[in-house]
Amino acid sequence: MIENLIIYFLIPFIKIGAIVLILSGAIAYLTLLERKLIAHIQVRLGPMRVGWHGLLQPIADGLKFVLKEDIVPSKADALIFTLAPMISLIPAFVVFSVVPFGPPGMFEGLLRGILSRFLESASVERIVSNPIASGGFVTDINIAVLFVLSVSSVGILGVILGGWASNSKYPLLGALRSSAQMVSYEVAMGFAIISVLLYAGSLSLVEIVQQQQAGGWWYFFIQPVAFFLLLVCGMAETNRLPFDLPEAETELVGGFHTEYSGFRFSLFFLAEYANMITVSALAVTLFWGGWLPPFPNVPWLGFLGIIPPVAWFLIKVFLILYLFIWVRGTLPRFRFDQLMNYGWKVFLPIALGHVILYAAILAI
Amino acid sequence: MIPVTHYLALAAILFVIGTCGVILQRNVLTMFMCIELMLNAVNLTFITFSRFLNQLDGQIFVLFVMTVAAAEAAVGLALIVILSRRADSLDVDQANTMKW
Amino acid sequence: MNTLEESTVLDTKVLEMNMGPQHPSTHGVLRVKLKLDGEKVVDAECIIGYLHRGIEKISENRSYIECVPYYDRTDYIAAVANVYGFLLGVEKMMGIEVPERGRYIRIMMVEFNRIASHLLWLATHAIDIGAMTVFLYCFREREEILKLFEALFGARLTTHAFRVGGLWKDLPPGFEQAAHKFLDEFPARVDEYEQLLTHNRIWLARTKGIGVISGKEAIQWGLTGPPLRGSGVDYDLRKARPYGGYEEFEFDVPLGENGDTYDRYVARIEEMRQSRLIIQQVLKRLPGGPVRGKAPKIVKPPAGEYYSGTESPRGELGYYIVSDGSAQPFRVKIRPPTFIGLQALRRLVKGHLMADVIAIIGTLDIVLGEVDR
Amino acid sequence: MNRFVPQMFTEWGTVDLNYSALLPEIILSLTGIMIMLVIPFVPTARHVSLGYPALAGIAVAFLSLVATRATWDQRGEAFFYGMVFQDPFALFLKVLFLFATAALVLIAMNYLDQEDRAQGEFYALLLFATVGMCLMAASADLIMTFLGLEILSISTYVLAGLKERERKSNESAIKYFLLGAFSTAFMLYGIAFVYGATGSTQYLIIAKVIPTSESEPFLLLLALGLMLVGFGFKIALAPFHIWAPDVYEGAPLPVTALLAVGSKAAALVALVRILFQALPALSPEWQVLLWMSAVLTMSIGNIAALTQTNIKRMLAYSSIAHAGYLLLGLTAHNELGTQGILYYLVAYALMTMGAFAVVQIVGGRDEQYIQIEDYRGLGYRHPFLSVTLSVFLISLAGIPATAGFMGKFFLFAAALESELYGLVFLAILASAIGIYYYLKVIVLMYMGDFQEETGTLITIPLSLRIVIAIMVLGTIYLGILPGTLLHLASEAVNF
Amino acid sequence: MELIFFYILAGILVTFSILTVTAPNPIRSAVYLISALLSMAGLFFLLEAEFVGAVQVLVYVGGIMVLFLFVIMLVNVREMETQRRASRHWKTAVVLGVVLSSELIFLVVRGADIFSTEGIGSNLIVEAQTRNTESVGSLLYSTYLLPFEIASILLLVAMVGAVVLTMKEK
Repeated sequence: MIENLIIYFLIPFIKIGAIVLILSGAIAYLTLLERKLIAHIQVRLGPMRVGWHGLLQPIADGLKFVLKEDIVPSKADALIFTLAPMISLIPAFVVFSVVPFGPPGMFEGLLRGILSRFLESASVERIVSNPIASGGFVTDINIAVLFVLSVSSVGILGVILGGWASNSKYPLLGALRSSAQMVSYEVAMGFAIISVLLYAGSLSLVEIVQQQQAGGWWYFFIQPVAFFLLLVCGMAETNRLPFDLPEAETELVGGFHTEYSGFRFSLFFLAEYANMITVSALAVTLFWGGWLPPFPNVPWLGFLGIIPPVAWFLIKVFLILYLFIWVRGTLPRFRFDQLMNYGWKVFLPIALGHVILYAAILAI
Repeated sequence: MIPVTHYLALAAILFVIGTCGVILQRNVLTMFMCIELMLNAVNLTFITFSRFLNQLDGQIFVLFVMTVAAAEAAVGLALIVILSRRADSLDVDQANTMKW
Repeated sequence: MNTLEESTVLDTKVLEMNMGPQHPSTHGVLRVKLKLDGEKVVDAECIIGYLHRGIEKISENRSYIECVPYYDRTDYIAAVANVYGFLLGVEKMMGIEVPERGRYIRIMMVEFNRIASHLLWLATHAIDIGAMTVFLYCFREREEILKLFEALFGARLTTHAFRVGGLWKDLPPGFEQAAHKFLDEFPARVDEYEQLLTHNRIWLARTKGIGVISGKEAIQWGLTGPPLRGSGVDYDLRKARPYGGYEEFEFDVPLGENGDTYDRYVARIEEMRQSRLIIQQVLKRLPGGPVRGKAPKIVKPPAGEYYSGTESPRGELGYYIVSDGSAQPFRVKIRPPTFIGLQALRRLVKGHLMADVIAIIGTLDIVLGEVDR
Repeated sequence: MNRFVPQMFTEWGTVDLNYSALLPEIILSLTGIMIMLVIPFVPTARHVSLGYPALAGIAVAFLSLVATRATWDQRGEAFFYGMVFQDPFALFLKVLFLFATAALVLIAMNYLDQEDRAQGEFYALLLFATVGMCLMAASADLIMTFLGLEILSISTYVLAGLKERERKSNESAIKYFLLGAFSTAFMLYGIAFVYGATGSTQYLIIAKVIPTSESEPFLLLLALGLMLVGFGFKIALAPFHIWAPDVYEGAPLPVTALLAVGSKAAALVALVRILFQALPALSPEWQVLLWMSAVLTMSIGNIAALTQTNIKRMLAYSSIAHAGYLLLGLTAHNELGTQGILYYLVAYALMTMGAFAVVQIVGGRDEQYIQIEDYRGLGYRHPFLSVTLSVFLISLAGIPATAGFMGKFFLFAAALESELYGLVFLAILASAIGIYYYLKVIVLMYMGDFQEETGTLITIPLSLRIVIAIMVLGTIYLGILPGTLLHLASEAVNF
Repeated sequence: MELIFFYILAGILVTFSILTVTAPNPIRSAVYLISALLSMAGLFFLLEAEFVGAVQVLVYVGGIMVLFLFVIMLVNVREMETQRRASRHWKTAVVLGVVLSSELIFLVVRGADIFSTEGIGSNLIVEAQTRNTESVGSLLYSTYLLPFEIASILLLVAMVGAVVLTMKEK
């Protein structure tokens, strides 16, 4: 009984708490990273005043958001207006419950060390051998990929509802754009993921990584096209330049969050960056071998194992995030119809052809 | 184990709520949403039976029902869009150019 | 580019939308009333006057010399060029000769101003279309020019650059070196912008075929400057009706072919390069001597009417000055190039998408201070 | 690398993928897809002529049926893991549907030409609707019936709304759609209970399982009721018929013909299969329900038709009434009844389609001449149209020497065989009322005082002229010499 | 434990369904319906149909309801917010609803007795439910191969239909 309690309640709660805390911090510093990087791309310094090289800037920003006046436009639909930011933020966090940060059994030693002080060794072993307790993830479900896709599709609703509830024309246009855009790109993204699933033969993210380990190759080397598709569609799904049409500040002022301010705005803001991290984590897990070092089975690269798995994972996520920011510093924005054209007439056919090609290769 | 009747009763309640909604509501969009609710009640019934018959066919059914629901949504919403272009109202009672 | 038909597939009623007067991309307080069919623009109406200060009327109650600073404030982006046009007119009326050094320095500063103005245009145009980085790169170069302005005029934006008969004072020491340094670095910088934009597929998709206007129609709408030349009409006052000594310098007038946003963009980029060439020629041939000719303390032109047209960065800037022989102008009518150009906006945006409205406003390079006066 | 090989690859050896059972569906689908692919390359003025490839596709589908005729006798055996039948019943109906669609395509060509509409998709959707009908006729599983019905319904929802310029069309499409989706939900709920009660959705298995369960079949009764509601909507049986007149009136005429003939027939035969093949054990229950519905349907249809001034609406009510007659065959639940249904369906298709074809031609652009009054003096203006329309109306009224009479005769006979005297009496009464409004039109055409030329000059394309002529001949032929068709039908009824 | 979950989910489901039906404007209805659909997915998980549950969220919430919201915004519902609701009918509706549901529940509960006998359908027992997705997949590609193909035609028809309907006159 107590073992089950520990396995299914205590440890997951600790992990969830840790992820929420770490993720919030990561998001906060992702914004700083973005500001600094873009600033340096644009030959300026970025935030410098708060803390050393602006290191405390995110905290100051957070405080500012929280302390600002909470404004609900008088003609807005107050209930939905309030709900929308939460609808978009919560799924962004929920997704992380299935993302494997590290291999199963990652916390084995740690758990054993702590628990052996309180429990007898048999039950300690029972707990430790359970992957949910000792793995580097909150949970490992056998439909994890579908779970990620479906939960993140809920997040779209927040954007749409927020745009509608503001009762203002720019947000409405932003919401219209985002609903069309996100649905369109989700299709191509799904196909990009399917071609990975063909190889992995599982919907569990942990197992997909393990398959890459067994194969000795990251799927990136087998299916680079699918990776880029996922990345591009991910940019579209997270409203990043060059696909940031729902919020295109120079056209729609602020798009769906034009009427939002203060705390509610910060929720949208957090959600956007959380989604960025989600997409990066998904791309890393599916294509870059998750927690694996490069070429995990090549013996003379064994020294790479010195770096712990979690660090590998985080490094790779960071690299992809860096790419996101870099693109933002470089490219102009698409127009709406061009965006849809690309989605339906370029990415979708490529993704479809890709799936068919790889399915054919597999069948032979 | 939850008795099968619980699920079936729940589905029945949902189905009736949906039916009442279609009869009660006058807005085409809301009526359509009530129909979606009814379809979901059907899905729940299928899944329940599938679970208690211990076979997966019911789940396959649900997938087909979802397919059909999506197809109907696409066509139905297209019809609603063109109706709203012509008429200013989506109230079915005002859609009465023809007598019975 | 024929994607507009498809984008109109799912639209319903006409949505009326106010763009501005407070909007990030209307470059000031322009207000455009858009009628949207989905995202497609059915009609657009410009509403102007939010920045009207009555500068023309004020001029009637000021002496000619007192008028000059006001013209800094019509087109504040190209203040030097604006003052230049007015002073050319006054000097012509009075028959005042400007010494050669003064003339050369004036042309140099006006061309610097042209570069600065085009840089600002490029910066905002790029950020309108979503390219953030070019914005700051352009400001980096513009900063150098503004520093030169500060050195010579003592001010950066509203410079009150010139005086009747020439300049207030000669170039400060070190100015020429600084100018040379800037001019040497400048081409590489322009290449950098072009690297980011000219061959960028997204940029091409956003600018090619957008806001197309034929040369004939451009003339009919009274467009001048880059918008006209982008449509392939070779009309530059510096060549067509040379003034102030422009005939002494060699430069090309860049022309576009299709008259779309992209061509206007290319024309302006090329114009910056040509301006640099002019300045280099000026610096090379800069004669000695005074910078200011003989001019009376009180300017009292003889009664009569005079029109002075110059090529400002934005197009033909005209001052129509009527004198009744007193120290104050009887009437000054300004022909601001973008006030005339803005009327073509409705024609240009019709049938395009909302995002293109931003690009087209950008490509017209309007300055509301000038439009409203 | 761990390659994921789905089980299906290993199991494919044993699959009974009998594609000959689906040949017409496959050919029609491919034709529809091809038509849509070529639409962008066809100039708008020539969209009408896209009907020819559609006709060609139908012809090929028909030929494929003829070629594989020998294989269509596998009674009581379902293919594709028990999803479709390849029996004479399906063959009979598929041929009927193909001919009906061919006629519809011709009517549609005339319609698109008259209305000057560039909508090549019209034909593609017609073909898809036919695919749906054929699937319903051959289906051996509730899920196939459901999917076929949905293909049919969705195509018709779209077709009904295609006159987007006209508000009437929009409204009728919306009404049809909402009620259609509503009834779909009922039908699905019914299917769910069938599944729950029997653990399967295949007709043959259901029929096998039902007698074995001892307790009272509450779930099945519930399922039966819900499914009858669903099908009632689709067939427009009273009291679920209210949508029909509006939709028939508002929809473009070829679509009205499709709804009146195709949808109705397909839903009816699907119901025949479900009731006779899957749920024969429950026949006492559904016979009662159908009895009541038949009476209601016949009387409401005929009585409401009396007061109509719009010929489309009148034909709509008349088609409701005819659905009532068809129910007689169902209620009878004997071999003669099924034969009668098949026979009557052919007759009904001929005369209704013919009548709608004439109405389409007379109606002209934007359906200006659609009131019954507009037919005043048509006999003098256009003898061909009026003679043919008279034949169709006489047949619809059930006057002897026409197909309509023979069809009714067989249906009534079947009902008498099952000792449904009351029902037959009411049916005869209802058809007697019917004669009045059919004859009213004929009287108006010939005996109405001939006024000045009101209608524009009517031109009939040769192809349509031939089709109408064939229909007239068919109507008369079936009325006088019913033997051949009856023989075919009697072969078809053995499931 | 399971029962508690069931009652929570059922409670949410029924509440939001009623709200869907009675909401003053379509967008509220849509929001409530989304909540109802999500809790429905929860019930699916409870019934060990996790694949269908995930697809339910993906298709209904991520697809169909987004489409609904899109159309609601497109036809600009706010202008119609003041439209009357058919309040005169609501008492009848409640009565009807209660009667119908009790009838249905009675029939269903009586009918569901058969499950105690455990005889039906045992001929079709499928392998263990642990690999739900895989089992659903192989069933879909074997027994239900034909319906699966037919469904693709259905979707094609729907897609063509939606495009044809909303396309403006050429």
